[in-house]
Amino acid sequence: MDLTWSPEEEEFRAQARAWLAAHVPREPLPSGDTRAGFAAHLAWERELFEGRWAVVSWPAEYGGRDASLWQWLIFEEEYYRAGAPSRVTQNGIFLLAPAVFEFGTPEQRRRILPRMAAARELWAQGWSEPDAGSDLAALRSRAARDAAAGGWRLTGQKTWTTRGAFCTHLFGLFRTGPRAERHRGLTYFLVPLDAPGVTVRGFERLDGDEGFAEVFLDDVFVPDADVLGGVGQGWSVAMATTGSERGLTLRSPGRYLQAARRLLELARNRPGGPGAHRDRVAESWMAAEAYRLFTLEQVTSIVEGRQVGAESSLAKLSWSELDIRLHETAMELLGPEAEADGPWSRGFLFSLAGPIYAGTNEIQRNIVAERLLGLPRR
Amino acid sequence: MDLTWSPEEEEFRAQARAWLAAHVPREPLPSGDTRAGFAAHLAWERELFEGRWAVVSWPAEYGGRDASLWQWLIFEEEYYRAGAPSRVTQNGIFLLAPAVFEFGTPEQRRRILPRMAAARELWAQGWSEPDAGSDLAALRSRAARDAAAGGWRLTGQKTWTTRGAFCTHLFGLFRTGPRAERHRGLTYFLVPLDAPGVTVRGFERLDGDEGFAEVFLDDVFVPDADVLGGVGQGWSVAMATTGSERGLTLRSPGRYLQAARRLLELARNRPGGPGAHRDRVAESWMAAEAYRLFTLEQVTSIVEGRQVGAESSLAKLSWSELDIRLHETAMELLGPEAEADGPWSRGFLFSLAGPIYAGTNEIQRNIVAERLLGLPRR
Amino acid sequence: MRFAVAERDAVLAEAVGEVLAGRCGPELIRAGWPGGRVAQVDALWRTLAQVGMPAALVPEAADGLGLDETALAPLMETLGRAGPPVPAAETVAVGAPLLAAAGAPQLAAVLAGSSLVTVAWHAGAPVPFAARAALIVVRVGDGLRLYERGEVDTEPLASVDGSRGLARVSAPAGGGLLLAEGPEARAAVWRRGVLATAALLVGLGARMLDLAVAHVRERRQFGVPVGSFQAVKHALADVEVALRLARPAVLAAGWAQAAGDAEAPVRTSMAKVLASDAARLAARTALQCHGAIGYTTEHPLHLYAKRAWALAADWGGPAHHRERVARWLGLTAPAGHGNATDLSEGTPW
Amino acid sequence: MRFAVAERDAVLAEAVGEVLAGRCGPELIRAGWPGGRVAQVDALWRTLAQVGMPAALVPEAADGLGLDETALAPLMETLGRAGPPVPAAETVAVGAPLLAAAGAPQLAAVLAGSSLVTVAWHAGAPVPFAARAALIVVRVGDGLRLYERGEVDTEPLASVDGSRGLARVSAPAGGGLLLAEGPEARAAVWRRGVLATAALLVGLGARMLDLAVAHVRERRQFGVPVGSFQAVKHALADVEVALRLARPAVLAAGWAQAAGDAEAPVRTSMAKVLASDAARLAARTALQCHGAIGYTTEHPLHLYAKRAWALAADWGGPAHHRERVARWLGLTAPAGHGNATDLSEGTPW
Repeated sequence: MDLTWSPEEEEFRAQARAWLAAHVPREPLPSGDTRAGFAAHLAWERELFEGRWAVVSWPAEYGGRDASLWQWLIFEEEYYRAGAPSRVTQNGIFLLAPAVFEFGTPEQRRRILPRMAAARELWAQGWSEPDAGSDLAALRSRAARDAAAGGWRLTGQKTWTTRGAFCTHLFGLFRTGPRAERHRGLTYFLVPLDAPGVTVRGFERLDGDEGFAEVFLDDVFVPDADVLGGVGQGWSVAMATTGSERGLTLRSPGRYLQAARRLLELARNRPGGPGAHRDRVAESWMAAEAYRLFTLEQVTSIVEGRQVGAESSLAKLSWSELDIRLHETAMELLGPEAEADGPWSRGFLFSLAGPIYAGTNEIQRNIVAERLLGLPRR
Repeated sequence: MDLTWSPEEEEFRAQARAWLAAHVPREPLPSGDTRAGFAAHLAWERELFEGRWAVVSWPAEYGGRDASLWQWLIFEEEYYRAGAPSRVTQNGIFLLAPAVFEFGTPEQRRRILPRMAAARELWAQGWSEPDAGSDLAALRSRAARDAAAGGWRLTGQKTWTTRGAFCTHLFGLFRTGPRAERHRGLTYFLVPLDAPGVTVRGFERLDGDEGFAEVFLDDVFVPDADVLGGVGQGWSVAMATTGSERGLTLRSPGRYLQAARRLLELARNRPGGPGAHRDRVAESWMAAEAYRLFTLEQVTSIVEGRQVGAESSLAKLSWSELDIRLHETAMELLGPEAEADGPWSRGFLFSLAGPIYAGTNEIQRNIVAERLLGLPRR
Repeated sequence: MRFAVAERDAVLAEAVGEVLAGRCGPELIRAGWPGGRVAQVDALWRTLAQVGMPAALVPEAADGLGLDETALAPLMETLGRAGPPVPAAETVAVGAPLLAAAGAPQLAAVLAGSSLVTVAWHAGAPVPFAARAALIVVRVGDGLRLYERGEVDTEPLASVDGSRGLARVSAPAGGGLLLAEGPEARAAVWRRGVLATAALLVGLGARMLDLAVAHVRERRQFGVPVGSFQAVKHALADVEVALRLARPAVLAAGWAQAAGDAEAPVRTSMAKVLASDAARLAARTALQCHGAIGYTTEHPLHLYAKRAWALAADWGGPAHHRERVARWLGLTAPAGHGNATDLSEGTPW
Repeated sequence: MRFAVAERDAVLAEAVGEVLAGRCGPELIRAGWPGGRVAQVDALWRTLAQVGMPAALVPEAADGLGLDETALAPLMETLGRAGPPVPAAETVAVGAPLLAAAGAPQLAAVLAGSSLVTVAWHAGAPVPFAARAALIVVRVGDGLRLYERGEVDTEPLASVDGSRGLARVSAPAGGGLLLAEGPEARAAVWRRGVLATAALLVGLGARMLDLAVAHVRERRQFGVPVGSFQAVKHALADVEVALRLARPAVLAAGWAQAAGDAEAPVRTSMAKVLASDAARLAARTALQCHGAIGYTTEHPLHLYAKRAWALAADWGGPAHHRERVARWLGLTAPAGHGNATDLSEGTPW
């Protein structure tokens, strides 16, 4: 039991902090969910990559620093503390890359990862479909074998694809077996969004312009080289790695600690309000801090080689609920100013998506109950 | 829309208040869930009956005052405000009596009601069985026809029978058809607890000694005259009248208003505590007051002849939740004194039973969702 | 004792509801958003005025319907359920009766539905519809004064609910027409605004519950309607409980105001707390029940949810009104607390 | 950085857990209730003492194990899960190390498990186990003093958790042995008591969750296990979340105390808030999941639930510690509030 950082870790933190202090834009960038804002974010992503801070935990050969999980946590803390821009590349880095590392061929790794790290190729996730939201195994989009051409022909529709209108590529599951097979008979494909037959329509999320997209695929050809992890293995590939979306990697505690710090600042500047506000601010701070400690425990387990499985559902329930509570508290503190468009109100709207995406909280509670507590599935 | 009472109603209130002021015991009675305490409560019940305040809303011929629903509400408000003892006769008066009024023969009404009002016969409810709690239709206790003797022979086990160890009679459902029929094939019986074959074992509730009982029936003879509402009609009889347990009649708002008043008193005498307490006290008071207003709306509907159905589930959810919140707040205000045995800690323990009895709150939420909102039953 | 909406009040609410049913869907609300065809909103309001909407609380002698605050609960709930993007509480509950009492010449245009009124209560705070309303009631010092739009400076603000037409308002100290003066008159006006807003919130909450119920009955996942999952059922049942308990509280507050009851202040604050909390619960639950389908501006749900968040914070947020209730209950604040916090109707929580 | 229980601490907790597993079921807890065979409890405690339980925080030089506060989290959680009716926090976290530091002759009996220690912190308040503990640490003025049972007057009190042996204590002003003095020393002692109580609460919560899970897997209604209903699943999942988030907070508080970290006070208060809230949620949810079956003293659930309610309020309730966190965060109280409320460790919320 030791809650202090080693000198090497402190040195890593100092390095990160110094670089961020020198590079983080003074003025917040416009929303990454608009075309113009996205371009500004891309420039930032390339700057990050130049500084070798884009993918710290990746091997150096792909643009990373071989950082440990602890260092990654430290980097994330510093990143959010510096008020650095949100990562428009995150769906590639945190959802696709783990699958490529684990299931990709050496050729795929060489081809995909460096360009992803450099923000030369921008990846959008293609999980959901209009009739397959929570029920992901109900996917209908299909891939038909085109043996002559050495590949597959994809047809169907993906939706709620974050920033899909600005990305260059899509990763997603397509049905290569009959629908009755549910989660069997799915295959993980990598699809360039400029391929013939692809149509992308951006649409507005609650908190931003064109934050979502629908992607229509009409007989889109994808070569065999863009199947990830083997035909019919799509569900296993996706599940083995969506843990990283629901778990540690996407939701570093640094994000909530920083929000809690901003909330404290807001509260300290509004003294004299009803006593109840103080209580909620303290609760919010404790929730963020508790989530950080929970994460430290989880990382220790991973570092020491213990298995971390359905615990990622605990993490998701925690950060999504605390994020809402934290932003609700800020909105209350802001009083009549809360309804003006601004960082807090946008953050509030975004927080409300937390219990929905990456597996609804209803599904996460089922997982906790069934896998951690052993309650019957029915 | 008029939230004032008529002069007649005010006169009724003054009468009730005066009588209660003169008669309510100065010292709180010992718990009615002990044998000695029950005896003290019985004496009080008889005093109430002598004063014609035991069953105000019943016809005068059975010991009542023909009071209107409004007057009944007023009486209840005054009753709780006066700090009068809890009613150990309530299961008879509020659960059985409505069934007797609606489904009983004139002979049954004459035989049962006056003695119930006078607390000469004390009725315990026999709904639950060890394997039929929430799932009431899973009852196993059965009644076999004894045509020769002109009656039925009852065998089985009832449990969680409130104050069953001190009562003289039991009302409950017994199976007169096959088990597969679930809620069909049940019959409503009235059973003297001193009948041969009856064994009663009292056991301890969380908040009091012998507050519960198990009732074992071994070939207990019950004459045809003690079938209520017809053979095979038990479920309809029970459902038509348990509305009164879940609804207005058992849970008058006066009870919670009085608890909220006591909470206010407690809070006013503990100034200077963390601000959060004040907030919770205010919330508790508002919840009690809101429940009172909801009840006024419901009574208006009934008085004007509109149907009130699944609304009783809203009422149950409200009073049970508010009762817990109110007592939890009191426990917090009491700090280290909270764990000493006393009216608040006993009230707290009793409040925790609220979401369980009279149909668990899970079942009430199902009812609200399915019957009021029209969600599919599945 | 009769706890139910009076016949005359119900008749007005129904008439308004009929107009809205035909003409105020999501498209009409979107017409109030930037770039929308706001003329449609104006036309709707004129039609509502023909039914008597802004005249509700104006005395008959001043060409009004002569109703009292009791009428506000059903009327505003009906309006809230449909959600037209207008300063309804400000025009109907505050502006029109104030103008009538002061004999302001602008009353006719308000009654005709051609002028909307908004209210700038907190100095410097965003004022809803200030970008669009013809008349602005401004709290200046101890009084409430009426300004024409042209008389004040407005600085528009982007808002979460784009149909609210937010702006900050600066009124010249000397101008305007004095409508009311003194703490008591002002507090009575404030209470009417609070009450009307609470009723709007109940209506908004009910609409969001309706949307969620319709969605989960229809939407299938895992081979069954989403609404057959117990977690969904229970979440929506809790919304129903909250709304069904808030509604009588709003009705009682209206009655207390109309009757000049001594409890009117606490009943009003309680109504706002319960209505705000119920509407916010409805918004969050409805969003969750819709999943990603509701998390886009292409779906109408956000139109109501954003309005609910705005109104919950407007006219005193729940924390402000909860604090008022606590004081009314005699829960003495820790020493000094009372002095530090101005809990007049001007406090912006 | 390594956020996990240290090997040496885990070894002790496991040894204690093994003793408890075999000997501390519901019957042993009932032995602590009025009329119970309390000798069984005493015997168990002596066995635990052989494993080193009360010696955990006593320096090796004084025949202790020489562990620090980090060891309290796993140790007390293990104890809380089993729930033996003893003043565990008071004896292990407060009494034994204080006696060792003061060189009190009674230490030997405490280490042997033949003397229990309790603590009377708030003047006039009920003191747990005061009816049974051989030694009582009393806060007198600025110091903490040690009294033998015979030296103080005790007035027994009936309690919700009958095994707590509550009594009010009056100690003679002049007597006793001075153990510690001054606000800083006292605060450090207070924090150890708070920490140990928080850890007990996590253990109690975990036990109640286990009971509820076992029950709903077994109990069938409507033809299926009750645990297959989504409402039950979700309620229990929420308990798991609360406990799994509280546990690291307790562990971190222990580390901060042992490390003399400047954040020790806030970490300790946070641990108590999260552990109290989690245990209370576990109690309420477990009761609800058991239905009427759990609402009787014949079922063991109440033994743990009542203990949880008692400990949640003991050593500062959640509101008290939440307030301390707020102050530490620099959330200035409304003017005057700070003066009106004594937030030293003596405040009884």
